[in-house]
Amino acid sequence: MTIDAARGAPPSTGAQSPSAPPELVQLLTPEGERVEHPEYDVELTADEIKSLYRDLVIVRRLDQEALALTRQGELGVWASLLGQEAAQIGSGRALRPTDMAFPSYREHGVAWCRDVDPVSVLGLFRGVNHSGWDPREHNFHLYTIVIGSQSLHAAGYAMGIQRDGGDDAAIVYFGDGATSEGDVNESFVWSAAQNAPIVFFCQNNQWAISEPLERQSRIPLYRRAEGFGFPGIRVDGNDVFAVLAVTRKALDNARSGQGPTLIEAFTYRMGAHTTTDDPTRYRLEAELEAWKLKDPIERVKAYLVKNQMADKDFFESIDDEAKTIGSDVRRRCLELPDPEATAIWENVYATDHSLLAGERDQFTSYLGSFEEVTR
Amino acid sequence: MTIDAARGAPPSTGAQSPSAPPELVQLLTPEGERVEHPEYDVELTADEIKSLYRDLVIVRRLDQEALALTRQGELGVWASLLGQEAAQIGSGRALRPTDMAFPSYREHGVAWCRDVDPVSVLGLFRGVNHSGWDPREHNFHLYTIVIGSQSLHAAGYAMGIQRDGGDDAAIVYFGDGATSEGDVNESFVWSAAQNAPIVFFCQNNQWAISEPLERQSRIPLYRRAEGFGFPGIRVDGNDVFAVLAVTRKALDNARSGQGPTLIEAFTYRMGAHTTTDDPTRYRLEAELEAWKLKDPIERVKAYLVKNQMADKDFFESIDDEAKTIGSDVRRRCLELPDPEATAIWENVYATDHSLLAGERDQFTSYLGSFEEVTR
Amino acid sequence: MSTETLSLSRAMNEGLRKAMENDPKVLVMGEDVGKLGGVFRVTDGLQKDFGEARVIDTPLAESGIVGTAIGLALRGYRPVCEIQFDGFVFPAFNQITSQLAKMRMRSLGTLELPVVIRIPFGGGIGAVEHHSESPEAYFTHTGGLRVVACSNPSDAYTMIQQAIACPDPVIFFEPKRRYWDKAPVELDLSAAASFESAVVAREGTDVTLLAYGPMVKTCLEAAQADEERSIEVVDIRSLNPLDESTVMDSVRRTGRCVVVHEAPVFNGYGAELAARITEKCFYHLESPVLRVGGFSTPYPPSRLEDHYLPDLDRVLDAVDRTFEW
Amino acid sequence: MSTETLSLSRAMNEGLRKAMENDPKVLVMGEDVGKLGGVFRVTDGLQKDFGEARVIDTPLAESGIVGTAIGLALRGYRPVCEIQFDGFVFPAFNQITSQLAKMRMRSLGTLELPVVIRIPFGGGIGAVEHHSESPEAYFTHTGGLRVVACSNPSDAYTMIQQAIACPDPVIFFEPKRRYWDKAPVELDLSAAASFESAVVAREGTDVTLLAYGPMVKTCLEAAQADEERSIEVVDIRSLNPLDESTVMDSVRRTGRCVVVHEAPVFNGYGAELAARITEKCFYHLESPVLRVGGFSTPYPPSRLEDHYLPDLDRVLDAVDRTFEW
Ligand SMILES: Cc1ncc(C[n+]2csc(CCOP(=O)(O)OP(=O)(O)O)c2C)c(N)n1
Ligand SMILES: Cc1ncc(C[n+]2csc(CCOP(=O)(O)OP(=O)(O)O)c2C)c(N)n1
Ligand SMILES: [Mg+2]
Ligand SMILES: [Mg+2]
Repeated sequence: MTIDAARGAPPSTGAQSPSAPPELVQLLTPEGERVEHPEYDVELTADEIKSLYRDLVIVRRLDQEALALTRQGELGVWASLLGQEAAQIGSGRALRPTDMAFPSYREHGVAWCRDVDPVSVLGLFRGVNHSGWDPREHNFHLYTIVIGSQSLHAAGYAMGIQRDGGDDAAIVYFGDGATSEGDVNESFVWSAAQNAPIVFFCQNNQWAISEPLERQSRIPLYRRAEGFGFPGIRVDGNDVFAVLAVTRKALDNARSGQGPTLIEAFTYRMGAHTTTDDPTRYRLEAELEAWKLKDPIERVKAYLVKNQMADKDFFESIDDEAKTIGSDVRRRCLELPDPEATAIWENVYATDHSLLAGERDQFTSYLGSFEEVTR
Repeated sequence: MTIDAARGAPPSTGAQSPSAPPELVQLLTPEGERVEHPEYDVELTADEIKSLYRDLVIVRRLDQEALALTRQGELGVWASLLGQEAAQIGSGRALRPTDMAFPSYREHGVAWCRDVDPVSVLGLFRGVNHSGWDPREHNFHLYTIVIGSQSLHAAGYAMGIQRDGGDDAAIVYFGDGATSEGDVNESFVWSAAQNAPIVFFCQNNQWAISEPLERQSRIPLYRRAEGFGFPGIRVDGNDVFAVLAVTRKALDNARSGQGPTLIEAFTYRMGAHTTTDDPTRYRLEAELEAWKLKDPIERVKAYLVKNQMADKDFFESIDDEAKTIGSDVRRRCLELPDPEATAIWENVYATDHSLLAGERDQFTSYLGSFEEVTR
Repeated sequence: MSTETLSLSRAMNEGLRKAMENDPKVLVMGEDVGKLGGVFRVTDGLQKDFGEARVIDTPLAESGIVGTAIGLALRGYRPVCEIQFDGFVFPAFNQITSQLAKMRMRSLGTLELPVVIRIPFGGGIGAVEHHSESPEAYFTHTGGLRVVACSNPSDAYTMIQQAIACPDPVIFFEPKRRYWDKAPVELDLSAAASFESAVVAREGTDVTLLAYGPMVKTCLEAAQADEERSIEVVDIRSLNPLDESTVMDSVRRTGRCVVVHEAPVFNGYGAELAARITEKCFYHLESPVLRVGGFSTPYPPSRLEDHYLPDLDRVLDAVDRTFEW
Repeated sequence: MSTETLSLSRAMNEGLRKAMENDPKVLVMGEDVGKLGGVFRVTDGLQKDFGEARVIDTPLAESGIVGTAIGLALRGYRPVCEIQFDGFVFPAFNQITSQLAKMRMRSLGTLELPVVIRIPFGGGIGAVEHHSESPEAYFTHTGGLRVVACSNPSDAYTMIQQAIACPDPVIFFEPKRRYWDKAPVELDLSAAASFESAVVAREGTDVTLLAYGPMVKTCLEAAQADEERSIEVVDIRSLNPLDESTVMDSVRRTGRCVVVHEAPVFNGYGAELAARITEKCFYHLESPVLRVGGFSTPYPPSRLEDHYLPDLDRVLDAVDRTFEW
């Protein structure tokens, strides 16, 4: 069986390539040069830039620690953020404490910005819980693994903000692949129709596991928003300044009643999809090499050096701090206790539930029967 | 509780009104004047125009017959096409016999174009079956009531066309409300990524039951397509010439490997949503009056008269024919037999199914037990 | 104590109204719930009285209805979603099973999801396809949800308020074909039974009929019509959790049991009742628990629904059979 | 006759390959089924050998996967859809229940829907949430679908080919945690039992264990470990339709029965088995049919899955109880 070439063999003959040319907002080049943008800019003090640098280095370090823990069998799986640090720190730092963030499962950098203890991020991957933090305390929702589902939660939350008054905003994170799911598109419909104060933050890391963006879209993703009647913008996702500026603006627009914005952070998943994935089966080393040159951390470092804002001591101290935080997290990860068997029935319902109580009691006495034997 | 006005009270502060101003393709004004369009045109002989006129009159007549049958208790419910005749005839007549059409539940006019016996369209509404025609014989799929579902069937069918080669195309019908469903948006994603030969035909009749378009979108619906990377176009849905021209072009583009097009046929649901609906609860008489002036049939009649293509005799003969067809359909509708009880278990599976066979046999002997008693 | 005679749909409406008056966080959302008042008029007049911010005509997108309701709940609201017809809940299935049902547990109890999903269900009104489904078993099998069904105006009024007050997600089934049934409704909730309890709707000694929603009336009529046997009817009301003690008490007393629902029998809710009762009452049973329900096929065209749906005769036929074992 | 020792995932792969070779209309579609060969490598190498037109890496949209598969079937193709993990079938639920399951019946038999939906299911691999679900009861309750589960490499190879050849839609469950189990596979299908049949996987006289998918192995191990009683194990294989005669024959012989599955017990497939067996074998049963399964909660974090999932001890504990009645 063949496909009539004239009809366009799926899925290669998209009218326009979805990933190139990347016309995007950039404020800091890969070489660490500051560039102007007519619409977006950000004023940052040296301390602020150093603080961003610190964030970037720490979240990368934490990621490496988690990868190591996974290799050693201490985590069941890990979804690495390597390469996406700037997208996450830039957007996470644009948030106010009272804004609400809805992550997917890879936003460890945003979790960091929301003051979520990195150890509690590991619980899900270690299998000791489905989530280890109180979302209300951090205004950082649970990780959501079912692709796209959280986009509607964010839209609903933003509708709640509207009803409460005030100027909070919601932000929701999802990947390039997620843009194909019905839920993500429904969240565009709802947010536009309701004019909800929400920012859609799409980390286009070029891959959905093994599928390149071409399998999902034939035009750049940020343009999806036009069709729903709100602005979409593509930003260099490896440029923490630009991400910060663009996200801040979008949040401000949301706050001031201008409704949703879709931000496409153009970045790259430098690692495997997760630790169970083998990217050599589907992508070329050369692509990885090209993206290494656009590293989100190196360019900030270069900028700091060039502008004599930081010296070797600073960089070393950050590395040391990251190391310390990493070891601390590792140690506390190993100490995470396995839950009790009875946790199975806890928190499923807010109030008593006769069926669950019955199951729990039966199981407890079943477990007890072994002890009797052992005794 | 109030909504902070500055944040935009949902859902009234859309940036742009989704229904106005209707910048649309028109070839025939409501007054019956032929107008030029730089991109779309259609050459029609007098016979062809008369044939379109005949279609329009007949499908309206059939609709009235069905409404009467419903009032008389012969149908359980009816979804009237009143006002949407041109959208349906224009697009239906643009199809080739080998093209495949996927309707929603209101496309009785398209069914007519696909040579589906009007009586078999009534089966679903009378409750004697879920569909009365062979979709393969007419290249006209079953009516689909679950909003939006059929859009993915059409996308898949179009992917099948690609694999077969040849130059068929698929067309799928849905309403303005349907554009909010995940499935419709997923069908946009799929068709764009696969470059499938498909035309999305959205009859924007301004209402989804009681909800005006503003509840679904804050910009015109045809623009949704841009976001997915294929063209969208708005056509005067009450202008059969324009609908024919626009649909033909879109189908041709599909055939020649240019992928999908979204057509928004701007029209109006002149009747109730269905016979169980009461539109006086939610919309104003004035709106209806305004749209009466844009009647899809009157303008063709005016054109034919103005251009002396048809006389009184012609119009009378069409009315008579429509009446005859209508009475015939009415008569045959009343003759539609109720299905046998055993039809419950028929056609559920292609081959024997022990569970169903058991249920059927048990039920048959249960029914038999009454006969014994009666005897 | 004050009572008023109301139709079931009107009782729902009054219950919703009460809940909205009592708690400004209660929202009503769904397709056509505003000006139209819903296709069954259950939300009639609510938008007029409580405004568009609290009674929301939503986009036509069921996954969105449940998904945004979850988000609203996370922001402190108590959304009551209307799914227009049973057959249209399936686009929302993912949000219900993987998100709504699990979120409290996934959050270790830090998040509360007081979302009610109202579903008019069942057949018998001569509707076209997808308008007569009985999807309750999909939800009873899903841990994290509470699943209830009302069968009469009084319960409609009471149970909807209890469901809205409940901190857990509740799937609330309304017996569509009973919307027009009228009965006196006690407007004061203070003496009302918990919505988790089953009730003996009619006492009897020979056999127990178990039903919920629309089939309760059918069973009561069957019991009434049977002049030979004394038939007890239990209205299950809460499908998950099940009020086991009321159910088992009855079956232990009568020794015979027939479960009746409109949903297909195969793996329907009746299967759980039959399996559970058999385990708990093995030596009390004179005959196996029999099930009367819809067939294991798609819902048929409406001209066949009288055959498909359990009626008085089919219920009594099953009762007969429990005596033939 | 030629046999080869294959892992279950490899046997699936060979079965798919055979089906694609035999019928050019067979397509494979799903997320990452192409170059990657699927996350479990079930489709490994198929795209390379059959091309991108027949092995389709789809957009990340499950409703779209099933919806377009329906469309492809309407155009004469036989799509085999992969749902990457059990927990991700729910976005496709509407297309499966309201469209795929019903379309033949709705078309009065004029349309044929030979669509296979493959779902790796169940827990036991230490995965994160949504990757260990057992959603079979949602589908067995849905008329119009055939629902099967394979438990070993041989059945994987055979049953997938039979499912693809079947003119009806088939939900095909694969026991994820058994993908790496190896066994000899008979490559010649001509003598294979129909995929609608249950098989006695181990003969015994005292009690019948009923299982399917991953739990068959657990039950076989339990039977093996029990030195006191002679335990029969029946591999259900086809959940809908159920091969009643094989099941009832066994229970009538042994007089005792335990049903085992990973899914929550409440309204799970075991409820149907228990209810049906009790009705059909009432006087043969020495004790009620007992059910061992997952609990009526969301699937727990993986560190607790050994408690949640039935194991040898829990199966034998239930066996013990059937003798205590
Ligand atoms: C509904 C659903 N389908 C499938 C999966 C399996 N899956 C997990 S991640 C993933 C790819 C996601 O890609 P993308 O949205 O680009 O996010 P990224 O992983 O690149 O951050 C898939 C298919 C899932 N988690 N949920
Ligand atoms: C999934 C689903 N949800 C709800 C309904 C109930 N319903 C039937 S028609 C309709 C409105 C459809 O509006 P639109 O798409 O504009 O089509 P129109 O009826 O105007 O032709 C609704 C909500 C349905 N049939 N399917
Ligand atoms: Mg990605
Ligand atoms: Mg409409």
